[in-house]
Amino acid sequence: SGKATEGDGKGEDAGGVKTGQGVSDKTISLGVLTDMTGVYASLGKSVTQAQQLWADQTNKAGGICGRTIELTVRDHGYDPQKAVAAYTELEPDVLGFVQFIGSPFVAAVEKRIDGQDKGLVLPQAWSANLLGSPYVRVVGATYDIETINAIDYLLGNERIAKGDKIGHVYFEGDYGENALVGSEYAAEQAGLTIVEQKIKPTDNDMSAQVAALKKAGVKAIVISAGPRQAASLVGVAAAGGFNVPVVGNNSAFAPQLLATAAGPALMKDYYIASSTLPIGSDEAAPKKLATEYAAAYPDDGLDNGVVSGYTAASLYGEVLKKACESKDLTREGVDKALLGLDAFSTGFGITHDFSDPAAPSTRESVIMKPDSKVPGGLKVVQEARVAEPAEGFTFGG
Amino acid sequence: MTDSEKTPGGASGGAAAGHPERTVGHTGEESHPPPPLTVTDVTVRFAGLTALDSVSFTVEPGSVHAVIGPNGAGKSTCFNVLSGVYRATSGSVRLGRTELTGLAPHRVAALGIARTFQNLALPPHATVADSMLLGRHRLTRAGFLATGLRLPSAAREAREHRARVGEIAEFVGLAGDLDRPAGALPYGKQKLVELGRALCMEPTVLLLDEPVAGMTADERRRTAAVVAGVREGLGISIVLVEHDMGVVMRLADAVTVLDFGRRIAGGTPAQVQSDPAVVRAYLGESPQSAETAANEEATP
Amino acid sequence: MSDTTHAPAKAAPHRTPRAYLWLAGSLLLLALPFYLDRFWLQAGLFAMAAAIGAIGLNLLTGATGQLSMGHSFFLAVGAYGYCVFAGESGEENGRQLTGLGLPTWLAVVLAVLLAGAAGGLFSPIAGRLRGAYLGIATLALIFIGQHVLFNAGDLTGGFNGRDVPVLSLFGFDFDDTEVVIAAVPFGSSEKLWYAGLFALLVGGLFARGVLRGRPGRAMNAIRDHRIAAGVMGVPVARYRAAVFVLSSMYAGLAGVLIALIFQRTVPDYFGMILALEYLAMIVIGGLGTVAGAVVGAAFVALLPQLLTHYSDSLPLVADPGSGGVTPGEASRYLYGAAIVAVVLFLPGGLTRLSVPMVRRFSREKS
Amino acid sequence: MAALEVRALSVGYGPVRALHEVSLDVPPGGITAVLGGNGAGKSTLLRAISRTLGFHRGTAGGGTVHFDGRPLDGLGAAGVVAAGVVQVPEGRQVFARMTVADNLRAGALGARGGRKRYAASLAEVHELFPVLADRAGQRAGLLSGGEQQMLALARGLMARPRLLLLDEPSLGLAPLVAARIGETIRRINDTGTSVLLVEQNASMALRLASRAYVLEVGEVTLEGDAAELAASDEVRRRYLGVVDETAAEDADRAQESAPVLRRWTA
Amino acid sequence: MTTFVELLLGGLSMGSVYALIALGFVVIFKATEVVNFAHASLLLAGGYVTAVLHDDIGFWPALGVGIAGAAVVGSAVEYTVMRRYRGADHSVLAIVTIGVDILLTTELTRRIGTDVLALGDPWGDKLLTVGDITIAQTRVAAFVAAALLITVFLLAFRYTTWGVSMRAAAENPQTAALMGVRLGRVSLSAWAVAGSLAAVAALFLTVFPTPGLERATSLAALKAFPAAILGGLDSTTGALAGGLIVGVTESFATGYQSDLTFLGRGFGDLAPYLVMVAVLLIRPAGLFGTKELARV
Ligand SMILES: Nc1ncnc2c1ncn2[C@@H]1O[C@H](COP(=O)(O)OP(=O)(O)OP(=O)(O)O)[C@@H](O)[C@H]1O
Ligand SMILES: Nc1ncnc2c1ncn2[C@@H]1O[C@H](COP(=O)(O)OP(=O)(O)OP(=O)(O)O)[C@@H](O)[C@H]1O
Ligand SMILES: [Mg+2]
Ligand SMILES: [Mg+2]
Repeated sequence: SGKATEGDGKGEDAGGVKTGQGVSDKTISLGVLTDMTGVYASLGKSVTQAQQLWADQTNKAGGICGRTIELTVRDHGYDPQKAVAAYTELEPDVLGFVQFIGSPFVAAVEKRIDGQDKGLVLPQAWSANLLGSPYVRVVGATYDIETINAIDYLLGNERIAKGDKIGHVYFEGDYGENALVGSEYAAEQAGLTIVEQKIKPTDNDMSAQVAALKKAGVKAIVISAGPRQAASLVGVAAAGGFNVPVVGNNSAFAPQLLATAAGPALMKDYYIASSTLPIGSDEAAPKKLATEYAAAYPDDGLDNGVVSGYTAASLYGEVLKKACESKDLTREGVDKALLGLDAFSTGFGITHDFSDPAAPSTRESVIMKPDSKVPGGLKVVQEARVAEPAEGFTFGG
Repeated sequence: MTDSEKTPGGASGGAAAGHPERTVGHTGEESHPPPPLTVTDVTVRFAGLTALDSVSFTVEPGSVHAVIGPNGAGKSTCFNVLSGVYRATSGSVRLGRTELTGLAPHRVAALGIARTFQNLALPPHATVADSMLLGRHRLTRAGFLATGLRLPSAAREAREHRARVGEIAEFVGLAGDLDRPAGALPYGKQKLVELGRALCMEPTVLLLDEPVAGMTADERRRTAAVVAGVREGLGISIVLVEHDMGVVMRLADAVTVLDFGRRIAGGTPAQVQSDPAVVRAYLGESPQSAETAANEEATP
Repeated sequence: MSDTTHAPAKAAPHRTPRAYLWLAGSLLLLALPFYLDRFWLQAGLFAMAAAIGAIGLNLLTGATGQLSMGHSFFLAVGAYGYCVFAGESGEENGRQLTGLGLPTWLAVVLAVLLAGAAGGLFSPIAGRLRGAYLGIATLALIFIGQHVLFNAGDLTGGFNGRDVPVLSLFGFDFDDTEVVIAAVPFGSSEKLWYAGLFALLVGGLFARGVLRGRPGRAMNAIRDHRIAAGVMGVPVARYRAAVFVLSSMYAGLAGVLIALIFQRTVPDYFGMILALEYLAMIVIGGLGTVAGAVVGAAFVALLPQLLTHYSDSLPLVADPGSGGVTPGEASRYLYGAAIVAVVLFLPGGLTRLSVPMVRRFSREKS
Repeated sequence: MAALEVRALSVGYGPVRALHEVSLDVPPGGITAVLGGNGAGKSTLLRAISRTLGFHRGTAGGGTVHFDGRPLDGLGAAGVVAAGVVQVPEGRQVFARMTVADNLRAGALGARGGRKRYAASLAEVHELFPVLADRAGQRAGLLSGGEQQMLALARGLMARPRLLLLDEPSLGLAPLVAARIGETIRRINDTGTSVLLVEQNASMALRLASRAYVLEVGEVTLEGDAAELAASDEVRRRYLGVVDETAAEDADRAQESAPVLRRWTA
Repeated sequence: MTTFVELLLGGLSMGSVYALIALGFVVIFKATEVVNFAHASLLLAGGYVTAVLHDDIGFWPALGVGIAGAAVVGSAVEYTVMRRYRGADHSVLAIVTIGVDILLTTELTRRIGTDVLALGDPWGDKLLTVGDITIAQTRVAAFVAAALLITVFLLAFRYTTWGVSMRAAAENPQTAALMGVRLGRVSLSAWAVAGSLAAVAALFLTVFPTPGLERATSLAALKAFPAAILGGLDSTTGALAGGLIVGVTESFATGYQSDLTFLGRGFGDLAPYLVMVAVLLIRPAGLFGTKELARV
């Protein structure tokens, strides 16, 4: 049968570059497993468009290793079955994946990735659970580190002090629970008490949570949830005269929120920690990306998904270039190239080190604050830095 | 998992296991009369309404006992109590020595009490044959495992019982309709399916709620003959609710008359028919009813 | 293969066209792993698992009239039950997981029984409620299930689920270590394909026997007229409970199969959407029959896969991100429209389609 | 001119042919009776007139129905009611979960006229069936069979139709009440309502009606003046239950040889 | 104590939003006995129309158009789809509404995209403060609207011929037709009404304290399922009672989360379903639903 004769696709091109799955003489195929119709649609759309932009730019500039980059996109709509099916579908035909949204789905195929497939996958998720695999690599600080950095910012600015209670509102699941690990660690280090509030992505009204936190007498709130929950939380707290600072992880903000009733409150005392500079930053790289993205997708707003998608894609490009230099565009070659990458920077404020699969590529976070006047709605209030407790934090503990 | 509640032998007698007085009969030759059905002081109340008020009567073994009375007198309620659908507020119903009050419908059915429904209770899409096979539920034993695994015993059982369904259909006059969906039959035929289904239970006591309603005169006659044939052939007791006095007069050995839930008269058909209370409450002096009755009496 | 085509030749004169169709269909199904990619095999496997689950739901909802929107809960019980029974205790992803380390075949059996037991536990509620009330009450199961899946981390692995132990029968492992058969490398999908076919066949035949036999008639009677069923001697409450148990066992088996296909259990999967999809399957295929469940499952499980796979070549579909209708959206439109249209134009389900066709076929033959 | 004029009406349920070229008239202000055995097609005829065959997956295969010269064929069921033709369906069909009072209100939905007219109709049916007044607040499904039949009839009367189609109105009613139904039909008729009566109680039907038809297997086999028909042997034997001596003996003998049910042996 | 009262009021106010959504289910159920899974998408439609228009024509006119728009969408669904299925099994019809929901939701989420749309309501994030207790004005408005609409429908169902036609058509379409009920018109009106109610519910579901209308808004509509069932699927009073019970349960389960950790965190979403199951065990047709008939 046709199936039997199918080889493993390995070969060597005229220039002596070893090739494997997803690489032909003319193209390098990369997979994109995204969510543009499900719960993470807004993230998925920005990330995917930014990556498409990167691919177009790269191809215009002559491609990589004499080949054009081809992205094959599958929208799984945050449905596990579709996600796994899409992975199965694309895996034989692509070199690796520049995007994979939905950490449970990454976990679902992780055994296959580590066991046989060995293609490089860059998930758009920052859970520490994803660490440890040489093929599934998190770009940026994990949620736990990010949360430690965020709390440290409040401590550093003397918004909270030893002995205080702080609230932590977090999503059920990977994201929230990983962030909770961080906040608990930070609290332990700084002598704070955490008041937990677990919520679900379908909860949109944070009144009860605010009431509970108010009752507990917290001095600050950490939110590891979605943008809507953050907006509701901040809005309710502010309206009720419960004036405490709120810090959130990188996923807890969307610029669209600034146009809603919660907008003013968000701009008052809300902070976001993230592993990149905001798209609205004045630095060269963000500025350039912002202009180019706006030109390519004039109807769509700018947000941090654009930055993180573009960063991941650029990383993939960098790795491919290095692999090309070592004349090995197979999956092994790509993996090897990545492990050799210990100072990768695209001008978004943070330098990444990919030499240790068991650690995130950075422990630094930028702290930002909503501002409706900047594109992307965020401005920097504290440059990238590592909080002291984050330095000594060990993963999986 | 449902096999445990089957009556052993599943034969025509159909008395419950553990019912000491009657061991189950196996053959047609055997003709133990069924035990008497005794209704004692049964009262049924619904919110603000007494549907049956201390009603007592006895259905003698092997007899046809008619229960008549005006609309809303409590006849169907009485059937509902007998068949376990309603629970009597007080009073008792016994089959022989077995107390029926408080038993769930399927337990009552297991004792061999079968009934038809006044307002038809047939599945709309099932064929007549399948509807009638349902009546044989209590006589068969194939459970989930046996049918799921298609054990030969289940197949054999199904074959035997289908054959019997054929006989009964022939008997009530539905032989040609076995494969038609019961819901598509005309009203009168649906009543026959109800009757056939009850007969399929091989009952010891048969409760018929208006079996001839919606039939023409000669269809009534035929159905009445079927009922008479049942008593003759099977020797079972029959309780009959019917507004057609002709049929009642022809078939009944004894009559109980209810009005507003109370028993107002009882006795032989002739006694009852001339009872002034019954005439006033139920029969009236309408020329029509007298006429039908007379006509029917002309064909004893 | 030539043997198989020769063997029934003697009986041929008695064979109906339907039997030939069956034969051809079975041969095709047996041969597919030699030709199809892992993607299609996996899609087929999902369809088989769905078919098994849908048969169970059709016993409950189609044949007995008990609307259930909680079917995915029982699938979850099967899937996680298998993981717990077969898995080893130990650390996974930084979590301490409990596992009993039983032989996998035993774990399958126990998982199915466990799902049945879960159904049995719910049956007192099922016994009291009817219609839409029962349907929405069963929805509670899904929320309870999700809550447990997320919170009982040492059993379920929480949000990211836990690894599914490889099924091993008589020393044969259904995993990705390649076995080459007829020059075709057999991975887990190819191997599981046959296990799935076998499970579906056995499950389908069993359910068909039940539906056509005495229990099936009793179940239909309960659906059509509960009181009359009781009067005819059917122990209604007991039957309803029994069917709930049986249906949950089918769901449990489907769950085990799904876990084996996924190689990892993911709690998100066992949500309300899945439960509604199962309902859609039996309605689309045809209520109350095994064939209906199978056809409906194939339709619902494969259609979205087909649509996304070929969406690139669909007209009117724009590239993701270009602002038009994306392939994902296009496939959802088509899927929604398909549900509406199938039910509209084929009342009684897709299986109705085959009846006149086969009949016409046999008429032409004779 | 006839109030209702049915011409060459044929109806089928899928492959089953239920009516074949049936023609029949209900004269203005008259009562027409239709007799026939089980499955003769009586209910089908009424369904065809009231345009509810669709609910039974039946289709009209030809023929016309006119009411007061207007064709009813193109109308929907509600349109037929609006034209003044109201059917009391076979087998009660009360709205079981609604109260008795609401059932009666539902009956008046198709009626013209305001509150006053409604109150008057209500008073009339309450007088006719006092039990319906007593049970006004009870859910109709809990009524006894006969009470439901009364309700079904009363509900039909609430519509104040110009043509009333009755499908076995006396079904399951006690003799006393059945007799009263007869009177009622006559009284309604006296106020100008035409009636098409399908009834198993043939003697009552023939007494009330001026014209009568006998349907057999979907075809009209006898028709004519009700009184004449009542005197015909065929009708006397089959529908009135009057049997002459020899025939009775035949019948008895036939019964003897009729299939007997053996006991079942396992 | 203040927390208790605050949670109670918060629950009641959120509950009135659920009640409004539940009322939409009830209307369709009463008229057709179908559980309408497409209600969530009607809600999204109504909210969307209001959201895109309020900037140009002002809030109240926009709300009016939103209500009308959702009514039109509802009627269109009835006219193009549901009508063709008359007489089909109710669970089959429920599945059809799932198909309709997929279609409508896909279209609407495609339009909404990644936006979070404000509805431009006059209440903003203003609060009503009584003593120590504060409550959002939007929620007071929701409570008033729910109580008002539910009363109106209670009366309409009971006293108008529309209500009688609706119940008759739901119970036995054929006989209803024989009584002169125009089945098409009745179900069309029911769908239109359900649509308008959904638009009103959408307003209160997406204003402060929630951030605004976005693609996931329709998921919140699912919380009205336990509300509708708990009160009784065919009872308007039940919708109100059910909505309030669900709201309060959820509010308490969340507010006292730290005291309930033994039940697992995130218990708030589950609690309404548990209450629902408990109620159904005692009253199988909900608190105010019509009990099943048990006579033969
Ligand atoms: N479940 C119930 N709830 C309330 N009332 C009931 C119930 N069942 C019966 N009834 C009432 O009890 C009375 C007796 O009803 P039943 O059905 O026994 O009358 P019946 O003698 O069979 O009359 P018919 O000859 O009209 O069938 C009726 O008035 C009826 O309304
Ligand atoms: N829904 C249906 N589907 C198929 N056939 C039907 C349907 N309804 C009636 N029929 C058939 O049409 C024929 C006429 O039936 P109809 O109900 O009109 O008889 P009828 O004269 O009213 O009988 P009855 O006196 O028993 O009510 C019968 O043969 C019947 O089986
Ligand atoms: Mg009765
Ligand atoms: Mg008829």
